[in-house]
Amino acid sequence: MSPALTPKKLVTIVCEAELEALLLPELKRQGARGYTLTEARGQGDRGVRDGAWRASSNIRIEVLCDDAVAGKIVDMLQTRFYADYGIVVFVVDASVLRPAKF
Amino acid sequence: MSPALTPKKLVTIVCEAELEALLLPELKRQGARGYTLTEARGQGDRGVRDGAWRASSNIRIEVLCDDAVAGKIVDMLQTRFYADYGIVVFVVDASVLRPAKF
Amino acid sequence: MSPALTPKKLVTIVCEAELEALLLPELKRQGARGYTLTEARGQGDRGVRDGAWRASSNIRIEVLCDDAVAGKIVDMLQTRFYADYGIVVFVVDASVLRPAKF
Amino acid sequence: MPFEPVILFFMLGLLAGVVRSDLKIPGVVYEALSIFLLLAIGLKGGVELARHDVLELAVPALVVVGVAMLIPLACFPVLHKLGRLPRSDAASIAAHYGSVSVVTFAVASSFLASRAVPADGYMTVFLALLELPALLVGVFLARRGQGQVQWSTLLHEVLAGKSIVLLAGGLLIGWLAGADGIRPLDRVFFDLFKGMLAFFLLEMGLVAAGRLGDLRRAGPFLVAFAVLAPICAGLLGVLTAGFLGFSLGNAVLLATLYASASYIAAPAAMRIAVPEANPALSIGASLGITFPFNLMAGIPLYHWLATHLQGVLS
Amino acid sequence: MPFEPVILFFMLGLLAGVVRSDLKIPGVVYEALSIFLLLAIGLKGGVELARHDVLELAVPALVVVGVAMLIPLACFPVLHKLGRLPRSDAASIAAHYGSVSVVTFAVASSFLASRAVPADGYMTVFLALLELPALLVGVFLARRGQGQVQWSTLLHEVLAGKSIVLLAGGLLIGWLAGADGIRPLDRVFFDLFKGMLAFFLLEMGLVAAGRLGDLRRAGPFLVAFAVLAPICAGLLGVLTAGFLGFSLGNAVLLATLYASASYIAAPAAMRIAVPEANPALSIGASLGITFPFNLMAGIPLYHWLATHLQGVLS
Amino acid sequence: MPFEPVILFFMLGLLAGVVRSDLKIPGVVYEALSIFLLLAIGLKGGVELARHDVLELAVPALVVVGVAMLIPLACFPVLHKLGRLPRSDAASIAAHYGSVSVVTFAVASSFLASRAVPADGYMTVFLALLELPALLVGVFLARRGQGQVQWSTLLHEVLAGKSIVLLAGGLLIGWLAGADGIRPLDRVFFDLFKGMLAFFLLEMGLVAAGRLGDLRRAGPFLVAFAVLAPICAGLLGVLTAGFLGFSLGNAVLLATLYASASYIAAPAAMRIAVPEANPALSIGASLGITFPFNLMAGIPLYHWLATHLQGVLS
Ligand SMILES: Nc1ncnc2c1ncn2[C@@H]1O[C@H](COP(=O)(O)O)[C@@H](O)[C@H]1O
Ligand SMILES: Nc1ncnc2c1ncn2[C@@H]1O[C@H](COP(=O)(O)O)[C@@H](O)[C@H]1O
Ligand SMILES: Nc1ncnc2c1ncn2[C@@H]1O[C@H](COP(=O)(O)O)[C@@H](O)[C@H]1O
Ligand code: NA
Ligand code: NA
Ligand code: NA
Repeated sequence: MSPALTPKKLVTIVCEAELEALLLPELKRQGARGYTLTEARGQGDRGVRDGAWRASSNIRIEVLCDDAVAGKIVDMLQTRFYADYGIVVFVVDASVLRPAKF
Repeated sequence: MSPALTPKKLVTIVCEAELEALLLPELKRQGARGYTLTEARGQGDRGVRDGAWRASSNIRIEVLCDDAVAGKIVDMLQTRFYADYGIVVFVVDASVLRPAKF
Repeated sequence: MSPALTPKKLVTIVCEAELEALLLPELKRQGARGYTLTEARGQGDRGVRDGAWRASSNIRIEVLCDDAVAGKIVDMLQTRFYADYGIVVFVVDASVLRPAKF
Repeated sequence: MPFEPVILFFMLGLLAGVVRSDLKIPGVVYEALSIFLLLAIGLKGGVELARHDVLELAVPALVVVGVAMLIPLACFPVLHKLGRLPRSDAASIAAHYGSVSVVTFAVASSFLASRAVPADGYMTVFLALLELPALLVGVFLARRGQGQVQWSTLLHEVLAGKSIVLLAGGLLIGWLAGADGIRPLDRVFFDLFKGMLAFFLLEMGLVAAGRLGDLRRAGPFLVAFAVLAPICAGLLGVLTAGFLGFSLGNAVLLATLYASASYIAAPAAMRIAVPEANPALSIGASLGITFPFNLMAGIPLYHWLATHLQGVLS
Repeated sequence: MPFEPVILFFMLGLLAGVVRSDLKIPGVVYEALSIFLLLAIGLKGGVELARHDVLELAVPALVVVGVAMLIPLACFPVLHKLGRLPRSDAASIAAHYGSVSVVTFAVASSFLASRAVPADGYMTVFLALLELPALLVGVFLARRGQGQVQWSTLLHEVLAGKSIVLLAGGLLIGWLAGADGIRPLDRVFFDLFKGMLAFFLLEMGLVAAGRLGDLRRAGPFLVAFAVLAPICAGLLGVLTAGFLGFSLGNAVLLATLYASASYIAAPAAMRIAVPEANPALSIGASLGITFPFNLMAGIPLYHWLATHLQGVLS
Repeated sequence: MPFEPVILFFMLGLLAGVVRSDLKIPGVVYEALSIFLLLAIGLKGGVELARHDVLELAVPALVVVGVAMLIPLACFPVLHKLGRLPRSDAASIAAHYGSVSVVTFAVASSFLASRAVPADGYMTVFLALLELPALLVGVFLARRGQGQVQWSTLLHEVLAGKSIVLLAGGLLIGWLAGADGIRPLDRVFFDLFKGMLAFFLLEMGLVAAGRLGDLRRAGPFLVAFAVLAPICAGLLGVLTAGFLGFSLGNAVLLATLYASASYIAAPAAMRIAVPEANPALSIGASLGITFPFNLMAGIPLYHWLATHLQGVLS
């Protein structure tokens, strides 16, 4: 493939929409340089979240970052949010252009 | 990376929005414990789906699950839906927290 | 896993919503057979894009394709769009059904 | 003005689509407008129903529904034998044309109002009643001899579908609350109706423009069908109205209901019950041709037919 | 008609949810409608406020807010001790019931209007004032002895939250512009109000239907609480109104404010300030039971109470 | 009241943005409102146009458009030479200021209406005509000597863009249908206009608040430009109107058109045609400063200028 690509991590977080204001500054604090956010619905152990109103909507946040920041984000989520909030996180290997950006 | 992470599969399905009511129960039947859904548009062999109304909208469903469930979901989609519906599925390796949840 | 699956690439592009009309034909030209698009918000080096109006909205485009097309898409983005637009691209390994489709 | 002004909005939408304008009405606005229109039509019908004896409608309703079921039964062989369409496609298209289009009905009401031709509000009851039966006929035609239909899923899909829920719900609320109870809501549901219809037609024009491409693939047979079927069904409507002694206005509305083709309930139901049918064909025909045809030529034609045949029949 | 017609829309939404209709009002429409209602209520209050001396409201406002803070303080021990709910859940639910529901207030205003009972527009000021204090009490109850509350975050969350910004902003604009300045906007903010409320109630019915499942898990104690708490709070409102010499209409509105439970500001604030509380319990009770109860039985009851007690008190 | 009440909504939105309220008007609502406003302005213009001889407008239109093209030509050297902005940024900003803002025009109309100053509906024609030319001038300035412009893409982008399609489409529908044909739509397109404008301004306030940060980066030169450019352009408008013998109301509207800076068509077009220009600068200036300046100070100023110079000129 294109030699321009460098391996990074893609961290994806799905959580309650109400968490947005709390979560984004924390991501920054762990070293995330940016994020991409889409509105989502879903279902998990806490039941159906159908998006009919804010209180039952989810958001899906993606952060491209290096290994170290990915680890810090995952740890932060586990310590601060996992106990009390409906939240799911997964990490995927991704190749990016302009690695210095992430 | 964070030692807390365990490998799982991320199954992503893109299909006609009208399929939602038919598809979600099938996913559950194959062992999916949850899903995340976003509204989408797109283009494929069946032409442009521009999201102007329900009949031309897509949905994008993600399921985190283990290998076995991922295989069953893919097989189910192939048997039940591929012939008649505009549907695309892809599977990616992902690492998750709390593996017992998926 | 399901033996029906074949390895392909998943190219994900996040960029300014205004780019849609310019970008989609280029993807086709590089060999993309389809795409999936969701509306997004985000933050990066160019500041917050909060989705309040079109000029501050992002789109998130996914293309499933083979290695060669993925490489050509990445190169095209780098040559044509990276200098002037807020754009991020990452490539992930994915397994798909019906490989001939992509 | 040969046209209802609201139709100009449809044409603007069509034009915008054809010149590939970046004008896009968000899908959410489409949803919101269709909820508004269905509810408003139901409410208006319900308020007028409260002024009548509901039981008097029972016999006409039976006749109207019974005759309507002939439409898909007649369309199917034409599409399958003459048009050589596969059984599933023929059945699905037949179901679309047997069912009804709410917006076409609304434009016909508006057409009558601007010509001061009175029509009864309870015609909405027929609108609600006519949605489902043709869909059942269509599924029956598609599945004859194969018998693996999930009728309960299908019935639920349609009866709990948003068009029936909002039309029937509106009828019921209007009927329970009566004109006086609804009055404080008039400013939204009645005064805004025509403007909202104009908006919706703008959007329908954009959507229809996106369907024109499908028609090239569909071929000339389906295009001809999409113009001739509504004319025949409209004539059937005028005759049925004559038989039932309907007023001129009611006759035009019934003809329009018969002539119109569904593009809300039918596509959703057929996608689930007859998945092997190609939706590009049925929606391309119903939305790409029959809908604009009815708006621009069909409704005036049914009006003309009803005016002239009424003299003959009575 | 025993009901306000708008309530029929709530029931239609509830029914649609229960039969699993595919009717969905997009979340964005919910947002837009709630912005409209908050702003319209604020504007109306502001216009009427411009006709009064604001300072005259100072003393009643103090009493109204002071008494209202008793509601969460009384609910908490009932929920925690009697209902054996964890401290955090008891505190969160108490906060919901101490705060207010804008839509319940709107329905009560509409109820009074259709019975021609006059009420003062400046009651909206109390609506805006009553949102916050109970939330502070709730957080205090949840955190007593642990003391790690981020009060500034919480205050910002509520004071810069959309309900306060729109209510207070509407009040201010109405007050600054006065009836004459607002007149060109009347067609949207006043004439459409009731129709928009009907729409919003349709949506609330759908949302509430999704909450009914939570109640099964919540158990009979919480269900009983969700009916009895508003009755007691409503009575407290009638008594407070009597003490302050409020008119009948104002008394009904105050009782409704006390009796109503928040489902906009409170859930958002509690999710941030008391995250370990289970939102299914508080929202299930306030939206699944108390909201419909107030609409269908509570408001007429507070009207009855106010009518009868007013004679006794004065 | 020194202000049009609708402007208070803009200020509320600005305030909500500045205090970081969670009030967010969904992007979809922004889209829907802007479609409504464009269409309504077009319709109103078209209805009034139907009362005039269109040909009479040809000469004034030529003059108005010709003079308007001087605006970007004059802005460019100021920005490029004096302000030391790169060629592409100077050209892009010049294009924004040469083009027009629909909402500023709507607020000016509303300002005149509330002061009972008559103005002609056909001024909307100029609004539609003035959008494009300055954008072409801007692209020409950016590309001078490099010559690789895709003019056809650019022309399509603007001419098939939603503002031209809706303004011109509305003009055409209004003109074809006339006042009588449009009457049934008045309840939506005319009665609701001002309320919808208020809503839109609330949203614009929120959007503008998000742009204030850009200004810090832009520096004092651009801030000064964003206030002085509209004043000069407004004066040019008053003089042009005097030359053409326009009425006072029309003069104020023309001055406002010249003084206003585009933030719908221009950003989209420049992003495609001059991608290396930084949109934060052009949008920050036009939406963060010039738009509020025109609303709060500019329009009254142009009114004052037109009132005083009219005496002098005639
Ligand atoms: N197995 C899963 N796959 C994908 N998304 C999930 C899964 N489980 C939960 N989610 C998402 O995470 C949200 C919160 O999950 P939970 O806390 O389990 O209810 C859900 O609403 C889903 O959007
Ligand atoms: N190569 C592709 N990459 C990404 N998404 C695709 C691709 N092909 C199809 N899709 C998505 O799948 C939907 C259905 O595909 P199709 O049945 O090929 O029309 C499309 O509307 C797209 O959203
Ligand atoms: N590190 C990142 N992770 C995920 N998305 C990003 C990242 N950086 C930028 N983006 C997305 O790409 C868009 C443009 O980025 P930029 O040009 O850096 O402002 C942003 O608005 C985000 O949606
Ligand atoms: Na029909
Ligand atoms: Na309360
Ligand atoms: Na200008």
